[in-house]
Amino acid sequence: MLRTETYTVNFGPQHPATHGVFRVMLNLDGERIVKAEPVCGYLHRGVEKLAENRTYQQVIPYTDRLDYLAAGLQNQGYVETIEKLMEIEVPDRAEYLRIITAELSRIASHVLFVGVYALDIGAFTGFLLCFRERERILDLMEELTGSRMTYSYARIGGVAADAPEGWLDRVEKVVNDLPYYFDIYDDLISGNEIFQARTKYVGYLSAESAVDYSLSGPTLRGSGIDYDLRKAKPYSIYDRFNFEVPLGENGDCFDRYFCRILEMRQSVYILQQAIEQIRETDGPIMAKVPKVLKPPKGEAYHEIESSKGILGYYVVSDGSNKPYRVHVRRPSFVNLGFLDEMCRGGLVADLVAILGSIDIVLGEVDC
Amino acid sequence: MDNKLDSVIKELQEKFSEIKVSEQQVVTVPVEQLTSFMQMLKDEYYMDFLTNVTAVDYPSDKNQNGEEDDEEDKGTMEVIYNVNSITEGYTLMVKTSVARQNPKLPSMFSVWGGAHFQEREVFDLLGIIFTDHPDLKRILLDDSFKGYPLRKDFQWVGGRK
Amino acid sequence: MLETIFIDIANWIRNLLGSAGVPALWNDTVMMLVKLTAIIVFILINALWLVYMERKVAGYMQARIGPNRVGPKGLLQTTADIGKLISKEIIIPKNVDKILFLLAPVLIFVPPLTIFSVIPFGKNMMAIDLNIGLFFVFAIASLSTLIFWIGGWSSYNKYSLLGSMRVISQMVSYELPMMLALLGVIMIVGSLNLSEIILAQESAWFIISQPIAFLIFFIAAVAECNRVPFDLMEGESEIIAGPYTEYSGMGFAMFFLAEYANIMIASAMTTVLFLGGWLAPFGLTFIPSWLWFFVKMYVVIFVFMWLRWTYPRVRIDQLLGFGWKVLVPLSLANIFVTGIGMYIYRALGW
Amino acid sequence: MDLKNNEPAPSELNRLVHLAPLEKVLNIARAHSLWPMQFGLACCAIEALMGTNGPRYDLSRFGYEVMRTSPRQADVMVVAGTITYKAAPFILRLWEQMSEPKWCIAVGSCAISGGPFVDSYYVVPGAKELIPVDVYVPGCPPRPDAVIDGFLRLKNKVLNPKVVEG
Repeated sequence: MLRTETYTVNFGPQHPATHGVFRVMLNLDGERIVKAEPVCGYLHRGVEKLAENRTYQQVIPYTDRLDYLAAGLQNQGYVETIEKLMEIEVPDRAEYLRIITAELSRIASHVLFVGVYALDIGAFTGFLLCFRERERILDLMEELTGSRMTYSYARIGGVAADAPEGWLDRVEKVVNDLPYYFDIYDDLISGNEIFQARTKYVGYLSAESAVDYSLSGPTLRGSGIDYDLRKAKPYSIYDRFNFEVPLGENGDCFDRYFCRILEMRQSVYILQQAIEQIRETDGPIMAKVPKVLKPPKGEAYHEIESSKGILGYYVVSDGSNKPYRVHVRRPSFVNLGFLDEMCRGGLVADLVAILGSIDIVLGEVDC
Repeated sequence: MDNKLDSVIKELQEKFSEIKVSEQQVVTVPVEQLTSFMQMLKDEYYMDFLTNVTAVDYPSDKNQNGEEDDEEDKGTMEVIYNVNSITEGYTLMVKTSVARQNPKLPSMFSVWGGAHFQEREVFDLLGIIFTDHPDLKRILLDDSFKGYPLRKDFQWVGGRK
Repeated sequence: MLETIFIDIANWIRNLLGSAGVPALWNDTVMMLVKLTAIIVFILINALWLVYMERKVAGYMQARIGPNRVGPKGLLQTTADIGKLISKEIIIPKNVDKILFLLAPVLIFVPPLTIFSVIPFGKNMMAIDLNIGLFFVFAIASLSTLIFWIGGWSSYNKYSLLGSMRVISQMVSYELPMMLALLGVIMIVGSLNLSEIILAQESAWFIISQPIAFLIFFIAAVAECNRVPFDLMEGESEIIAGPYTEYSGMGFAMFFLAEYANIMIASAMTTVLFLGGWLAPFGLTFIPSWLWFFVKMYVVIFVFMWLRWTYPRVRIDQLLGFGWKVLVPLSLANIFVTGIGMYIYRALGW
Repeated sequence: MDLKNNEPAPSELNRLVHLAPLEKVLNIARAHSLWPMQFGLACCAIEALMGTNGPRYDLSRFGYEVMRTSPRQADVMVVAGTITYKAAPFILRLWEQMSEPKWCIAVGSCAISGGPFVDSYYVVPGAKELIPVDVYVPGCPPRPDAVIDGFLRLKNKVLNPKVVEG
C-alpha cells in the first residue's frame, strides 16, 4: 500500500540561506512545509550580562556587534537611551552627524539585504554588485570613524569626532550617486520576472497578525501598517526632515523587499537634507559630560527605528558607573516569531524567500 | 500626546485601584490583575503593539525603588512590558513584580502574540515562568545549560586566561 | 588544407596502418579507438576550459576580474582545481549504498561521451555517421537523469534526495517539449541523420524557419543542463548542493565536469539543429567548417552563462507548471503550424 | 593555552600520505585552489566571506572564490565570528566532515581568542580550542585585505610545509 509520511530536515545551522548560524527545523511533506520551527541562540554571546560588568561607555562597542550591518543605528539607540536616563542635551552638530551615520548605516544594511536576498532567490550577480555600492559607503564610514563595520562612533553626549575636511562633500557625492544604483537594482532584481514570481504572493503576512506579533520595520510596513518611529514618534532630530514612509500593499515577500528599496531612496532624501542643514550648523560635537558617568538611579526605555525594525534599549541604573541591567529589544529576534505561520504550506524554496525577506541578523537575534 | 496618555493613566487608576504610577508614568500592576489590566489596555485603549518584554532581577539587598520587601530576604523580579499604540501614538511602560523564589506570572501570549518569543527569552535568561505559555522552553541557550545567566547571583567562568 | 586537417590525419593513420599490413577489421577498431580518445580528450579539455570561462565571464559580469593568478591570465586555474580534487580524500559516509555511491560519478560521463560520437564537428567530421543520430542523442541524454538520481539516492542525505527527486521531475517534464519542438525540424528535413539536418539548413537556418521550436528547445536545454534559472537540482541556497552534497574529491569533480560536458552537448545540439552546424554563413567558406562549428557552439555556451549570471532561480512548481502548461502546448501548436505550412508549401509546388 | 596543543594530533598527521615529489606537485595545485566553506558565524563573515568576494577585493583573482556549501567539497574552513557553546559541537562536526587535506583560518578576534566576548558565560575562547588553526587573521573585524593576506599566508604554508614543521 502506498503511504506517505513527513520527515524532518535540519535547515542549518550551517546553511547558505540562513545568513549565519541559525537553524530551522523543517517538517516536510515532500517539499511542502508542515512546520518550521526556528532554533536560534547559536550566536548568543551574553551581551546583556557582559554589559553589567562594563562601564556605560564600554558598552558602546558591544552594541556595534549586535547588528553589525548597521552599527551606526545600534550606537545611536544605546547612547540616546543613556542620554534620556541622564537628561543630557546633545549639541546640534552631533545630532546631525549621528543622523548621517545612522542613515548611511541604514542604506549599507539595506543594500546588503538586497544583495543577499538576490542570492537567496538565486541571482548571484545581484549579490556581488551590491557590494560595489556598499564599499563606497563603508569608505565614508571608515574615513569618519576608522572602522568599516563596527563604528562605535556615537558617544554618550555626542559623537567621537567631527567630520574630517571635505568629508561632507564626499558623502554628498556618494549620496547623489546612490539613486542611480538603486535603478540598477530595480532593473536587475526587482523588475525581473522570475524574481517577482518567486516573491509575489509568497509568505503572506496580514496586517493584523503583523501587529499582533509585534513585527516591526519593513516587515511590518510591507503589510501596509504605517508605523515608522522616525515619523510616528520622532526621536533625535528626525522632525526636521521631510520624508515619506513607504508602505507595501499585499504583505508578501516582494512588498517587504520593495519597501526596503524605497526606504533607501527616502534615506537618500534625509541625507541630502541633513548635509544641507549641517553645513549651517556649527558648534561643539560633545555635550558636557563627566568623565566617569554615574547616571542617577532609575531606568529608561528608548526605541529607535533601526534598519530591521524597532530597536529598543532598556537600561536600569543603580547609581554606580556600571549599568545594573541592559536589555536590548532586538527587531530581528521578535520578527522571527511569526516565521512558522508564514512558512506553513509553502515549499522549501519559499522558506528561503520568506526568511530572506524578514532580514535577520544573527548577531542581533541571539544577542 | 502626553496629555492623552495622562488621561489614559488617570482612567486606569480609577478602574484599578491597586496600580501605582510613578513620575515617569510607569505603571506598576500587581500580578493578580495583570491579565485583566493588559486585556483592557488592548481592548479599550488600542494598545495593540507589545514592543518589549523584559525582566530585571532585584535580589533582596538591591531594590530599585527603595521599597521594603514584603517577604523576608527574598528579593523580587520585575517584569517590564512596553506597550505601544499604533493608532493613538502613545506608549506605556507596565511593570509587575514577582517573588524571586517562585517567579510565576501569567503569559501575555493570549493578548499579544508578540509575547511568544520575548517571554521565552525572559524565561531562558532569567527563569521566570509564564504560565499558559504555549511553548515555554529555552530559546537562546541550549537545553542542558544550568542556571539563568541574567540573574544577579549567576556564577560563571569566563574564557579569559 | 585546414578544412580537412582532421580528416587528413585520420586518413593518414588509416593508411599507415594499412601499409603496415594490419587487417581491415583491426584497422577499423584502432581508428574507432583513436576517434573516441580524441573525443574524450576534447571533452575534458573543453570542460576544464569552460569552467575557467565561466568564472571569467562571471567575474566580468560582476564588475570583478576573475581568476588571473595561476598561469597566464589564470588559464591554469581549473587545472589546479582538478589537481587538488584528485588528491582530496574521498569520503564514503556511513549508511550510503556504497556501490551505487561510487558508481554514479563514474557513469555520469558515459552519456556525454557517447553522444559526442555522433555529433558532426565539421564537414564529414563525425566519429560515427548514424542515420538515427537525433534519436540516439536523446535516448542517451535521458540516461543522465538516472545517474543523477543514483547519486542522490545512494547518498543517504535528505538534501541529496530532495535534489535527485527534483532532477527526475524536471528532466521528465522538459524532455517532452524538447522532443516535440524538434518534430517540426524533423518534419521539414524528413530525416533523423544529423548531417542531413545540417545540410537542410543550406538556404536558411532553422532558427529562422522554426523560431518557436528554437526557443522551446533552448529553454528545455537549459533546464536539462540544470542551469540557472532552472538549477533547482543544486539550488545552493535551498538544498546545499543537491545530489552532490555528500560527494568529495574526484567524485564531486566528475559531477562538476559532467555539468559542463552537458552544456557542451546542449550547445552543440542547438548549433546542429538550429544554427546550421558547421555551415558557413554569408559564404565565408575560407574559414574551416569545424571552426564555424566551435564558434557557434561557444556563442551558445556564452548565452548559457549569460543567463546563469543574470537570472534568479525558479521554484519547483513554477518550473513544472511552465513545462507542462506552456512549453508542451506550444510545441504541439508548433508541430501543427509546421504541418500546415509544409502542406501549403507543397501545394504551391515550390 | 600553550603552543603544543595547537599542533595537530599524531593520528591526523598519519592520515596525510606523503608521496614526496608527487606531493610537491599536488601541493602546488592545492595551494592555488583553496575553496572556502560558505559558513559564516558573525560579523567577520560579512568581511571575510562576502566582502572579499566583492568587486573591490575580488578573492577570485587567486582562484579561491568557489564557495562550497557542502563541507565535503571545501578545503578551508574560515571560522569568522564568535563561537558559542551551542555552536561549538556543530563546528567541530563540520570540521570532521571536511575531506583531507583541509585547513582552517581563524578570522577576527573572537575566533582567535574570544575577543570582546571572552568574559561571557557562553563563548568559546577561540577556534583553537576546537580545531587546529593554520592562519590567524586579527582584527575586529579584519579588513578584507587582511583576510586575503591570510589566504596567501595559507598558500605559502601549503607550498612550503617545512616552514611550519620546525
